[in-house]
Amino acid sequence: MELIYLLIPLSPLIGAIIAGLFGSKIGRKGAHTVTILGVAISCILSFVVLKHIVFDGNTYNENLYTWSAVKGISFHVGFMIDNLTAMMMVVVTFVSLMVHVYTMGYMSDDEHNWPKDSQAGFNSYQRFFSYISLFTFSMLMLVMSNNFMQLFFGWEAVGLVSYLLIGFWSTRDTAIYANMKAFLVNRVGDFGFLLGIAAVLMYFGSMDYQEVFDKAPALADSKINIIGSTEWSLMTVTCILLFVGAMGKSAQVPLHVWLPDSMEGPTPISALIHAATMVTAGIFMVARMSPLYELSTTALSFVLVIGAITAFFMGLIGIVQNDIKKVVAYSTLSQLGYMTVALGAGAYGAAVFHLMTHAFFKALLFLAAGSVIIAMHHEQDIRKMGGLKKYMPITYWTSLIGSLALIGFPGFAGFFSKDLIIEAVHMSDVPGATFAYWMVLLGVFVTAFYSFRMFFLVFHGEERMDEHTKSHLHESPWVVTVPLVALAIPAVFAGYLLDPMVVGDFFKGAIAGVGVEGSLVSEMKATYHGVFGFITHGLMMPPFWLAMGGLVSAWFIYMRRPEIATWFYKRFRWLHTLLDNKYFVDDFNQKFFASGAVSLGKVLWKAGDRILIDGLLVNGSAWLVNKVSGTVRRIQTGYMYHYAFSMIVGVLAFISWIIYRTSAS
Amino acid sequence: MDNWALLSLLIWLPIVGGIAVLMAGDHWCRPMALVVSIVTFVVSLPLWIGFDAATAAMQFEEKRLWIQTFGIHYHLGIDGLSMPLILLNTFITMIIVIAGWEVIQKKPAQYMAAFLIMEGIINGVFAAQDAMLFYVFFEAMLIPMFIVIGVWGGANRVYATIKFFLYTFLGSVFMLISLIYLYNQGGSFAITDMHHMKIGMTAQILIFLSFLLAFGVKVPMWPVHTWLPDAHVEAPTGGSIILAAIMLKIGGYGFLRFSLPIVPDASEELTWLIMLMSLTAIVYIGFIALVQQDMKKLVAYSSIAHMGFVTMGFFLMFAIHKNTGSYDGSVLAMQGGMVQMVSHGFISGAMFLSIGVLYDRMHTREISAYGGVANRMPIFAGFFVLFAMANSGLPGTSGFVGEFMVILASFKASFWIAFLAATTLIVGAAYSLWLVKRTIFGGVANDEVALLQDVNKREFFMLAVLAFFVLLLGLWPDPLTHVMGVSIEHLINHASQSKLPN
Amino acid sequence: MNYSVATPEIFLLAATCGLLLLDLFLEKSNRFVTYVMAQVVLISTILLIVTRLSEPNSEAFNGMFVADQMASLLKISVLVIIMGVFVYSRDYLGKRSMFKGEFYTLGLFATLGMLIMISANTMLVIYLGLELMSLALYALVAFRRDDGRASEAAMKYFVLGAIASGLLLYGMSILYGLSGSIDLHGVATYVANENVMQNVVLLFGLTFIIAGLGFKFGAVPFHMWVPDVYQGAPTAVTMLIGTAPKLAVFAITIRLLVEGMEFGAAGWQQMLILLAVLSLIVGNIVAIAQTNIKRMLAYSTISHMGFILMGILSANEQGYSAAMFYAITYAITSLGGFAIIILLSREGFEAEELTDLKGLNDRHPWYAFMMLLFMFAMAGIPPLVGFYAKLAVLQAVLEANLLWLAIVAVVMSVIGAFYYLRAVKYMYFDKAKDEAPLEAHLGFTSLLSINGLLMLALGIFPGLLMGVCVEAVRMSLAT
Amino acid sequence: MGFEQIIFYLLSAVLLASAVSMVTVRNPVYAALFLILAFFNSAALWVMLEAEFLGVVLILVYVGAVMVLFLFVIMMLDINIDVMREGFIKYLPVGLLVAVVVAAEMVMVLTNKSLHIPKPTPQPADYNNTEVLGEQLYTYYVYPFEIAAVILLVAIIAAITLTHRKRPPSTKSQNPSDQVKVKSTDRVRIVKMKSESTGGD
Amino acid sequence: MIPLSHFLIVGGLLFAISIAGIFLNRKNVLIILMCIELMLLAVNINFISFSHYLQDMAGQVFVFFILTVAAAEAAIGLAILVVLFRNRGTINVEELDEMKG
Repeated sequence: MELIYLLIPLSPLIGAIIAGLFGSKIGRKGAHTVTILGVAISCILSFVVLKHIVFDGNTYNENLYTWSAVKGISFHVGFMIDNLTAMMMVVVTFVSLMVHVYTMGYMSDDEHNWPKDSQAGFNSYQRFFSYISLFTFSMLMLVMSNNFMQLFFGWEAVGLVSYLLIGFWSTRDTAIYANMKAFLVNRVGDFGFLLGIAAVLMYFGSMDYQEVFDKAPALADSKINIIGSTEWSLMTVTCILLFVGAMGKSAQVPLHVWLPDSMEGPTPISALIHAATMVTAGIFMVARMSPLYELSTTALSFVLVIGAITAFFMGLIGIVQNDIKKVVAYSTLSQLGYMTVALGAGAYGAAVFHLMTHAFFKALLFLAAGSVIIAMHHEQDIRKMGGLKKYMPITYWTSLIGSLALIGFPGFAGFFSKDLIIEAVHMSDVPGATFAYWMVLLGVFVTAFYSFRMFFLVFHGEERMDEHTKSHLHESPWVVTVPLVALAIPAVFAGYLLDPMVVGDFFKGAIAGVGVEGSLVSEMKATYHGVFGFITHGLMMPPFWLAMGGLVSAWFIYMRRPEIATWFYKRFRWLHTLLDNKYFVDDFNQKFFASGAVSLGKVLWKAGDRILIDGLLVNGSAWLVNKVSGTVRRIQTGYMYHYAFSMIVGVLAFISWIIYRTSAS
Repeated sequence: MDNWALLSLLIWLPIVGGIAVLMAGDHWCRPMALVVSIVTFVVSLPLWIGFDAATAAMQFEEKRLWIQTFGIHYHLGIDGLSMPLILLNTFITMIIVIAGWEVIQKKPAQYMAAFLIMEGIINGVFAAQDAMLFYVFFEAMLIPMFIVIGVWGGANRVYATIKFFLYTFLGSVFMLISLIYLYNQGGSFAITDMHHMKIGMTAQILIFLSFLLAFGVKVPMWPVHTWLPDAHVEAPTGGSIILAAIMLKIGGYGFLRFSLPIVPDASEELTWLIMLMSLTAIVYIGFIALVQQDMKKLVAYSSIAHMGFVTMGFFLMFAIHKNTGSYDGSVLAMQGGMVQMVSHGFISGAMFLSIGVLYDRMHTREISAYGGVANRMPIFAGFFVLFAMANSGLPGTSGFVGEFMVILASFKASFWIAFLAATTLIVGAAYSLWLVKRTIFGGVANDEVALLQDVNKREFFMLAVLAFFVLLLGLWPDPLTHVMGVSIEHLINHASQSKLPN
Repeated sequence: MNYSVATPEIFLLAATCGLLLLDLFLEKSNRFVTYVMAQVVLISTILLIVTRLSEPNSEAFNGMFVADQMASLLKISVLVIIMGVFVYSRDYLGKRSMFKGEFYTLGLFATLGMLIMISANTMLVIYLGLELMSLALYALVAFRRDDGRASEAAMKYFVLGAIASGLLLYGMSILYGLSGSIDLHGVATYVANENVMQNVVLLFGLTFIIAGLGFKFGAVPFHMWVPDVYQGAPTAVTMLIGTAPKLAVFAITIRLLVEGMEFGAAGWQQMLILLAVLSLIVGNIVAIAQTNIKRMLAYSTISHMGFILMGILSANEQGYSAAMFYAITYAITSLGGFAIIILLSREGFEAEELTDLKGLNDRHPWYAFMMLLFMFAMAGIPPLVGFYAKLAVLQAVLEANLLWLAIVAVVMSVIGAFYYLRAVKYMYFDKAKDEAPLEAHLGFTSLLSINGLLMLALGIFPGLLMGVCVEAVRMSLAT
Repeated sequence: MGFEQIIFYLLSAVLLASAVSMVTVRNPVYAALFLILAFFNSAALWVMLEAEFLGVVLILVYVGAVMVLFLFVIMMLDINIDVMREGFIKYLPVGLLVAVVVAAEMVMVLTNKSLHIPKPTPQPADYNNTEVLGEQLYTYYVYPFEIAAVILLVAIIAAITLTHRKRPPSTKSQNPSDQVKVKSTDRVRIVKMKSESTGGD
Repeated sequence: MIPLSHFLIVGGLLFAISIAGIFLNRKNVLIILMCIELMLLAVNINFISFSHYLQDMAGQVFVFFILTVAAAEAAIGLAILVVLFRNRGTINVEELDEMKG
């Protein structure tokens, strides 16, 4: 079994190395073959592992090699495979496999995306495959980790690949701006994350999950000093620090700014990295650390509020976006907010469940959007689309499935997970839960509205594209549509795993609170009456009606009475400006942090280094010595009598001094 | 392996080889220099192979009376702290010889000879077990470096090299006074004898400050760092590499060999000062690096910031002790500092080499003159991004290991130390990536860039070898930390005991 | 009376007189013979000293002449240096119509004066030796009769030197009056029984003595002659003045202050501290402003004298031997430095300015390397010999608990390093402005190479010479 | 005040006065003469101190030789004495101040009691200062004596080297040996000429 | 009786006068040479007085040698003076400042 565990991450890695280093030798075909093969093996084996772990009830927690051992503390690379991990592995490898396949179609004409004189465009196809395989490896290392260090490794590694892929079309200024921004914002999160890890190491004395979790209850009441004598709960501090990492990776307010910009990358990676897998790493991490979070209500409350804000306000921005990918991106932000809310409410299982369903339908939506983009010759503005339904039926239908899943239409995957979250928040007694409940509830309406706004504008209504584009419109090739279909299936049916995964004991042992009497999960279990009961119950609950309201409003405003949108736009211009500028957070960051850092650097450099240290101290002393030198040399007048005078004065000084000394004593 | 005079060979082989290269003249100097450097490297390998990581005692010792009047011995030996640095030195010198192969057209024999001689001297610094022998090597190094920067340097080389020389010279003369004082008190220049001397607090403080000045300038620590950017900018590629990769390490090494064990009480007393200086280096210098317009200056400043972790790691033990009452975690901190030193050797060497590759083609180091290099030099761009990432401490590269360990350990000392140290994650990434963005990525910026040719075999080889080590050390630092472990523990044990006379 | 103790001096005197006569009968074209004979005389004198090396300390001429280890070592050094001066200056003199027998006879008489000083054991002989040396040197400075600068320098040197002699004599007269003896032993006996710091007359006399010695060292504020004389004198003579006499002055300083007034150390130590500090500061700082290379070396000499004084003022055996080591190695170093200046000069061209060093590395790498060694040796950078000299002196100073003085010294040597670096900078970093080939006879080049490599060799193996100095001082002061 | 004291103060006063005059007088010839006066006075003082030989030597050597040399040089170097004393007054205050301080301090120190030695009994009448000194010089002090000889030798060599010069060829001078060797034939050349024709119309 | 100190004071004053003469005289090198002679005279007075009061011949012997050296010194000094005059055409002290700084 160990060999299988090892093979799962390594086979994509090998594919990545071959495609990356020998891309020009093996050609395009070789590159996609080897990487897809690698991911396929990984995917299949993940299912094997799923069976082995889930159905045969095994767990695995071993170290593979010692990275470094320092007195008392050893850093290992190792795997911890339990139900949570197994599920994540399946999701990651499956989505990744789909994206790999899809990429063959999406990137086939990649050389058109590069300027003629750019050699970076050569073999970019192979490079792309290499990157996404490398990403798969990194993500697997992240989820399979059994310790904090390896977690951080994977954490940063996925960040690196994300960086490389967002800036994949490196000749585009927006792309390379976006990738730097993504990396830096993530680094802000990592900053907290690393401090969190440091706190763990300091107080728990280990990097190993199991050891840390074992020690956690004993340290639940520990206090630490940070400022002065104010005592802080160790758990709160640690958890919040760790969560700061999650905020970066999972794009929670205010560290969300990078995600919309990351859409500069090719669409497959938007699907894979910025929707399905990487961005959920934060959710996964908090779920993994749930034994710690359970010990700090303050931290949970913090998580809850952040998540709620993200869920609602990011969704609002989605309404005013015109870029097809940006809409999906903001919906991703909003959905990540939902997951975070679930974490904050203590419903870790619900969060992870939503993570899984979201992975499928959001990947689906992105890939569908990509399919549209290919057809539109890389036109992404939805105002220039419309009526694509008849040209692209497969894309149309899969998109519809995805959208319905997203808005939580009963029976689709999203319905189960999202309703569950709303339910959980409703029941939660974590401080801030009421606020969060209203946020997520309103978010449902918003979600439905922007999803179907986009859906209608793209697939229905008049055809607003130019003639040239229109004449070339056709359905995407099979490599594109097959993944769409393949993802549509779980987008519909994944929800039905609700029974075991959330309410059952699926995550017992992996996530805190599961199987514990009196916890949120047990409460939820009490009100739960099977899947169909859940659906019928859902039909009567506000979320459903809100979603329907959103859908209908979108249809009414954008299909029937577009003037309403115009009127609204005119009437609430400030709101539009606010949303269009994403609450001015980017501008603030740009002005305050980016320019601020540069200005600070300049001031420090010029005033500190150049003027004070170099100018005053270094060159100043050199100048002084020179000056003194120039002055003192004038004493040497060249006149003999001055020379003699100096000798005499010297003697005189000595004599005076002697007389003074001896007469004084 | 008892007495092969291996260390002597490592010191004198390159020096004699360097003189031979000088004699050989400009035509034959390159292959000869290469042979000498390779042979030296090969000779240094037994140090690793034959090293006994289980003891903190000196190994491969050699001892002969040198200057009878002062009882100064030609005493060589290595432990886990110095051995990796010697290997790093012999390795980097090979790279430098290769790096200068085609690039240096002006007096190549003198160039190669200077570096080979410098290699020998630096090996001497790391191997010396007698304080005066150490000092002699420590200072002697300045001469070839002065020449290297001055002769093969850029436009403002004279200012830079004289500044470099006087700065470091000023730093070290006070150390000389301290060493003589210690000799007068204890009657011996042997470092181990100094380790066991009882010294009063005032004297300790003064000695500590003199060591701080000597090694702080070398490291360099804020605020005595301003020679470094100038020296780097003006130095030829080889000079920058050796400066960043090896010379700065000597400062760090000095703290371990002298400051901590000889004056532990003063070190404890003045830990706040070191912390202040290190953190300033990390934060303040990080911001300065951000706004640099010259690539070498940027990397030079980033070196200062990275070396801040080294000094911080070395002195965290006292802060940890103060905060937690025990020395647990000190080993991690010091280990981190050591790893950071070695890793920085590879990374900064690689960064300067990369900048050299660009400079050789474009003859400018202004960032604004570049843009979209990746379009013309994709292979080079790959390396450059890797090294930049390593420079910003990406896990999996060697740059991560040291910073990681130091930050983890610093949390034990104080939340705020860790907090400020960790800002390097952001600032370090900011300047590294912004550099990458402005030079490597983007469209082809101008006609000069459009004419660039990708790396040739020689350059590829060097970059690849460095990349290999950067990754190896990042993925598996254990072999390195293993050899240092016992020595570091020993040092911490030693430094944790007060040396004040009762 | 045991004349044999003084054999080397007697031989040197006789041989010099012989050379004087020989030279009269030589045609101008055969002047080379004088040169060779002068060298032979010097070598023979060295050999005579060497044969007596193993003998114990002994005195002659009623105790006025003393032969001890220190004297032998210093004498050998002086003679070797003079030989070097003769080798280096041969072509220089030849090209400037100064290649005359008188140069050698005066040079040898000056040498004799130095030897007498080194072995002097009474104030009278110290004075006479000093005058013998000085008078010969005054004449040598003015040796180039058609050179206005040289005669100006000679005049300044003469007048100031005479004043210094007057000061020294006045001090000696006071010492004589107090102790009733012109013998150093007599003075020592007197001083040993006195409370020196309370005896104002003794300190008064001491002041004049120190002033006289300070002048000969070129210590501030008695240094004013140094730059002008160095600059004005023909380089060959500057070389002579700047090297060997320092050893002789060192010797009489030790004789007067240590052998004569060791118990008065508290008195002269403080005066010497002042001189040393001022010398270090003024020498190093003013040297920076110089553009004339000989003036620069003059100020550098002043600063080095500060170091030698520091060794002496430590008033311990380490200090004396350190100062001795310093003086010997410094003399050898500056010998090489001046040799390079001679090398750069040619017929009708005097290399005077620092900028004349430009591009030496391009013109002749080996000479440049030699000059590099001299410069770094003077700056005190290991592994060159200057470092060990400074090390030894600093050790002695710290032994004497004068930490602040050591700090002043090292700070000043950092400042001083600047102008040595500048010289190296001109040689290595700048383009040559003068492409004329550098010509020198084989003797010159080989001696220069030996001289330069000696910097390195003594730097790598300083132990031997240092040990000899320590032993010499120990043996000499033991009696 | 006894006779001896009167003589002493008189001599001292003249000595100091002539020294001051030497320093301040405008004409170097006068200065030299004042110096000679000072020498005479001090020679007398020395005789009072029973150093008869040295007193005589001072006059013989200094006045007779050295000062004559000085005067010779003064005469030889035709110096414009009008400018000789310019600026003397300007620097006088500082110079005087230093001189007075030096003198004052010297007086302070030299009156110190540790220098108080009782006046020795005068030497007997048959005491021969010259003989004693001579004996000491040629026996006990033979070594310094030899050195002094060398110093004089050096002085000779130096003076000759510096000042002696070969006359330049343009200088006109006689050569006696050539003059003696001259023959009548060198002086008179007899030229035979044809007689001029006197005839003519 | 004339105490020793009186002789010494005469010597001292003479010394001071000669010193003053050296740096007050700005025009003529010859005067400086004379001042040096005066200075040596002052020293000689010291030696002879000490010699007399101590009843020790060494002082007189010393003076003998000082006189000898002074003569030699005068010879060389004047020789240099002559050379200087030939080169410069002046013995004005204020004009001897070609080298300075």
